[in-house]
Amino acid sequence: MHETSVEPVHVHAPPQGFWRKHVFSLDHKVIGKQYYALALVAVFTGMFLSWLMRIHMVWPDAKIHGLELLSKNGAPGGVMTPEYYLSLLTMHGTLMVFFVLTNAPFAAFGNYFLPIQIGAEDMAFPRFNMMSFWTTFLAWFVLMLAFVIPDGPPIAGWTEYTPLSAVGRDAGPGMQWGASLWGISIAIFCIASLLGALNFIATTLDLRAKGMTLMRMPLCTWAWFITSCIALLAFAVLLPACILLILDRHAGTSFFIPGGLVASDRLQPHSGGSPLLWQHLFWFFGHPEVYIAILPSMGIVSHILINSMRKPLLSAKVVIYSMMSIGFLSYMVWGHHMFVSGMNPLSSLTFSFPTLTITIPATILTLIWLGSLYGARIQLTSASLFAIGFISMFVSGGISGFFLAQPSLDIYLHGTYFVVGHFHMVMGVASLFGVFAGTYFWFPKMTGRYMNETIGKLHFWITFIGTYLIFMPMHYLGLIGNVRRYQSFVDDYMSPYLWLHKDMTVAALITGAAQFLFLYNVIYSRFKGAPAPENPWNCTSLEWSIPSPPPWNNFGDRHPIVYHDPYQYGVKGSQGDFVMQDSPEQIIASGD
Amino acid sequence: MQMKPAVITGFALLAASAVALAGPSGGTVTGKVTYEGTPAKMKPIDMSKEPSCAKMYTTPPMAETVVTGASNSLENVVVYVSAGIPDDAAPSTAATFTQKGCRYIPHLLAFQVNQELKIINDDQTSHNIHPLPKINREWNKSQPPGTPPIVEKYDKPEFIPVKCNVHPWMHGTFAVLKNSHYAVTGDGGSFSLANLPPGKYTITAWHESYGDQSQDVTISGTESKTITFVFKAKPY
Amino acid sequence: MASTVAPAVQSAPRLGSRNGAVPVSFVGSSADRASRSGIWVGIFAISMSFAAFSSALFVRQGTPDWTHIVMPSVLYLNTLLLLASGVTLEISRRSLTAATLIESDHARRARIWLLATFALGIAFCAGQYIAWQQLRAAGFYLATNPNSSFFYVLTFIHVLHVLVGVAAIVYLLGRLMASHSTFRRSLFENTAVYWHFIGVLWIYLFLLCLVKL
Amino acid sequence: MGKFFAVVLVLVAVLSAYPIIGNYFPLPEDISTHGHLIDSQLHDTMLEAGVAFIGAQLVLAYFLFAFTGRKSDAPLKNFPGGAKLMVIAAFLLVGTEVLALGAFGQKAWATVYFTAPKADALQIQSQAEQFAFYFRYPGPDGKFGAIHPDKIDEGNQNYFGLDPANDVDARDDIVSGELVVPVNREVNLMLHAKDFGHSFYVRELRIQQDFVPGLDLAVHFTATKVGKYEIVCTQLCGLGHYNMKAYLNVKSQDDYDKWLKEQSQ
Repeated sequence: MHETSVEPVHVHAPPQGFWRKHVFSLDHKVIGKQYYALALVAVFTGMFLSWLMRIHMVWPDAKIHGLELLSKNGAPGGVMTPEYYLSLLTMHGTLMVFFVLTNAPFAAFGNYFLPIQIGAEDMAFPRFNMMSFWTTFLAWFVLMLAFVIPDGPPIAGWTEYTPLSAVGRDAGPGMQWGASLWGISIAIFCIASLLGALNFIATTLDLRAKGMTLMRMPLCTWAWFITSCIALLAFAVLLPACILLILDRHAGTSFFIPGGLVASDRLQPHSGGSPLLWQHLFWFFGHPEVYIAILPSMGIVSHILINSMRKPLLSAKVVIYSMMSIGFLSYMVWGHHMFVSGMNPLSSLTFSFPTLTITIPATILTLIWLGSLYGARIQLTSASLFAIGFISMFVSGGISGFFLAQPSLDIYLHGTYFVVGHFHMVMGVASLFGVFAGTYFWFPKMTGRYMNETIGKLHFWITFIGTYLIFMPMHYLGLIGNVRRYQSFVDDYMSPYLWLHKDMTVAALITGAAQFLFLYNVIYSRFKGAPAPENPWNCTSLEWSIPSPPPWNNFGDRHPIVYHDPYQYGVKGSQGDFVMQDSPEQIIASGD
Repeated sequence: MQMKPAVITGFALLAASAVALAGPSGGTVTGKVTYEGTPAKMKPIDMSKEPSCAKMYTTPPMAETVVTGASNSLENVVVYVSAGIPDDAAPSTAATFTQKGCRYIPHLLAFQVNQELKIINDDQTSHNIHPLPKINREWNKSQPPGTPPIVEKYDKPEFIPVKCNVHPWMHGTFAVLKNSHYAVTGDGGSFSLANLPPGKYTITAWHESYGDQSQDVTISGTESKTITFVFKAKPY
Repeated sequence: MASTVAPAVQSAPRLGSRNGAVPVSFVGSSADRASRSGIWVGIFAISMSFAAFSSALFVRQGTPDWTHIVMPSVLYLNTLLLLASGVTLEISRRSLTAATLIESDHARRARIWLLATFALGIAFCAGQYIAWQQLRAAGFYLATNPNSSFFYVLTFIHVLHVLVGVAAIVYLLGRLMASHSTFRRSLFENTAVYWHFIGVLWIYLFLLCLVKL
Repeated sequence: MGKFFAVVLVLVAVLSAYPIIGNYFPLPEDISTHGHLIDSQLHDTMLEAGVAFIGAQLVLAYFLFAFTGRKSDAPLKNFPGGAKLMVIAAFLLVGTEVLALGAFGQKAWATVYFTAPKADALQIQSQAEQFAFYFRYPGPDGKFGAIHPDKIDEGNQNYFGLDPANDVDARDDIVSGELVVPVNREVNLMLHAKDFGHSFYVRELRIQQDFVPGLDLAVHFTATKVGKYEIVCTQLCGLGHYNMKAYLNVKSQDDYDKWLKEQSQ
């Protein structure tokens, strides 16, 4: 067999016409941008919902003018009803976890840059790739329908615990059709994510350019690869769970619904089902999902840190192995979401140990990032600001995991704002910081234009400080036993602390508003930004060896050959203090 | 049968004129609803979960499923003409159902098909109104304090249990009736159905836990008849 | 090779390329390797889903309202059909490997056996449908009891997977029938892998429904 | 910019730690026999986590302070010890911490879940439903009447679906919307969910346990201080979740007996 195929080989023909170019495109770059756009829509929707929730929480009787237009029953005369608060809570969680934290760092950036970074022309299965985006879009559309149906969105939270989510109408408003739409939407989303993960894995395994050994892949490629392996298992389990849930709701089966339940004065016609079964299936997906959200950001941040430090991390191998072990351990810890849910107390202990153990690779990562900063030449751009902000955020949010990992403390802290603060910081904001960093970093490559640095830095400072103002107090409130998922605090116990909630609401409004700076920056720079060269950040990985924006077939008819790992910084290269992965030149250590 | 419509319109006119004149035209059926046996002992309602309501009572209010009065009289019984009279158009006035002190006032609200039903929240806490009809359309709405009244209609006659999903003890009844000839027994268990044009009627009495009873009466001219209903009370 | 201008995906040696070139030993291009690992990754994901279903079933078997129902007799026949289809596909695959030209006897035999596989696959689906009818006749509907619920769910989802395989076979037949078309052998290989997988999967599911742990 | 970032990080670290150190958000007083174990465990964890948190933020701040905006020819250094040191440090520090927290921390858990209630523990059943808790005492005969879901009639205060007509045990059962317990007496609370998942959470008792439909669980505790404490639901159970609460009323033995007598009339 001959070495490499010499004649130009194209996975698909150059796109022709508007629909193929921009809508049903097979080009991984267009698909990546489509994912990003969807995530952008979802994240602003979700943020808007959180505004409404926080306002209602601290001023329950406040008339929010125009809200009655959004839902007549949900907000009669503009005053939000308790069930509508829960509807918004459910939609906020679902949108953020599935359509933002899974789509933006993983599907969007992964689609756009994974093939380029391994020197491939496109994904292994471009048609699957297109399908997986449009299926995701369908899932989003189905979920959004819940807002317009008279029944309104479901009120059972993004975890949709059974039997509340399984018995239908008698569970309350939104649980008749809203919850069904939720189940259908998530089932569709699972299929989309499975297709995507399959594509990522096959691409990484088989479409790497000559010389691109696994260990020469950039860290973000590694993160996307590991993430897709996690996603493959996780969504393969959530899908059956959703199917069974839908059957319980509409086919009269009793997978998750036990007998003898009386809801709304009606004896429910079910028997024998197990609510814990749903919790196990859901969290078997749900916990890995946390790492699906955070791992890509870890990769992106590492990639950007190396570039802005102008020196490699202390050890890329260790980072890769840490991410692997996190991915592996993430499948042994789901039970820590169920310490007080009637699981065998012994299994609570067996779940708590791997949960505590997972902090070891996490700590290794943090120490590597920190230690690598020592003796570096750190350049602070909007991108690297967010990358470093990620470290701070990851530490702050991750540390509270110490508490929740212990069943004995979970007895007290479970179901309080301590949990809310914890996961918002570590999986929500931290991985969004990764997305922001990625956006500022790769925008020049994706559009051929820089984003505005001044606005970018302003955006960072408000977001960074605002985040701490919103989520740090949640830990304190958790410590005094402030229960989560309450539409308002009617009990006198909480009244002395309402002022803090009010402050957090104000902080949330300001921080949220700052995100419009980002939106403006993206849109403005897309058209009016300063034009960017091929490799504006002097970065070593392959995506910077092709024009910005890249042509439809990435490398044209060129077949990149990789000579180095992507960590060649602080060396004497022909173009500066770095050597590109695909440049054949010898590495000469810079004299120091 | 050709003349039936004519007869009906005739009755309708009579009824209408009766209402219009508001005078004692037509006959009257008066009477009393009582029980025999020992009714279930009503327990006091424990509102400790809702202090804002609990503090409105010096002694906790009693459950209202069976409300009895002096000499075995039975309250909250709907007495209505179930047959022998044509359906009436719904009156323009709305029937009002108030939530006060985490109880329904009245406990049993009788109104007509397609009559406007107005639900008011007088409490400082958020209520939820969830009527559980079998033939009418079901809805389930919350009503935070300070929100406008909920206005609904029912287009089929039915006795509908009403509950508040937030406060388990709050239970009431909507009696949706076909015509305007009905009464709800109050203190003393007495009732009176006036303005009944001459004819043969079936009078029915309905109680939420004792079911219903019917009697036939024939009214000629403006005479007034007296009938009594006696329900069997069970201790449990 | 370089002389052939092939539409769509270039890859390993093709049957029936214009000059009827005799394929050299099977050399997978990166695209072929990708689709090969793709099929295995997919199989892994599907197995994972059915593992989840199984665990749910085991949990549910522990509950008191579980009544074990007798499986419809036709299932044994269906099992045989599916196993047979595996064999026919294997024969077809072998003779195709031996084939050099699309017009050769080997290729013709491959076509016939592939057709047989297709028929058996359809027969299996029909048989499953009959099984459902038998169960309904016996008064076991989806919601009758947990065991019947699981039976309908598992078999139905399995049949969906079988139909995907059938679709792939139809596509292959189309390519094989049309002379002067290019034919991608890796596609055939992957379809075979997938088809054998759903065969094994069925055996597993059948045992799962048959025996109570 | 790097210097500014460093300052911000220092502020973040200090201001985040301040309310904890100053104890501005004190735990509610502990009225249970096992609570002190949880509290001390929480305190230890807070200490270790706090040190780690402040340490990490300050180191990050220092490195930013020292290594941003350096000239392009400034020498690149590697942290002495490199990755090996980091890995060892993580394993030693976190590993031991994990073991310590994991191993010793389980005592509190064990006292709640691995010790069976004493035989003479006061037996009370709690039913959670949308959106209230109800509590049932067996009455003089010491027997709970059977629960018949089809007999539930809330309008008639029959929350548990008792059947006094046919079930003698049920006739003297006492049902209350308030959990009244005698002080310093162990209580075995049996949790029964009428409709959906709920949770029993009393901050002062340091107890939280879900009600799982179809799965009757139990928790046992001993209240050591007379007073009225809030019971809240911590498991999302529907539109009235925020308002699902009851009160734990710890009385002296005499008051408790008096209350019980009143109820059984």
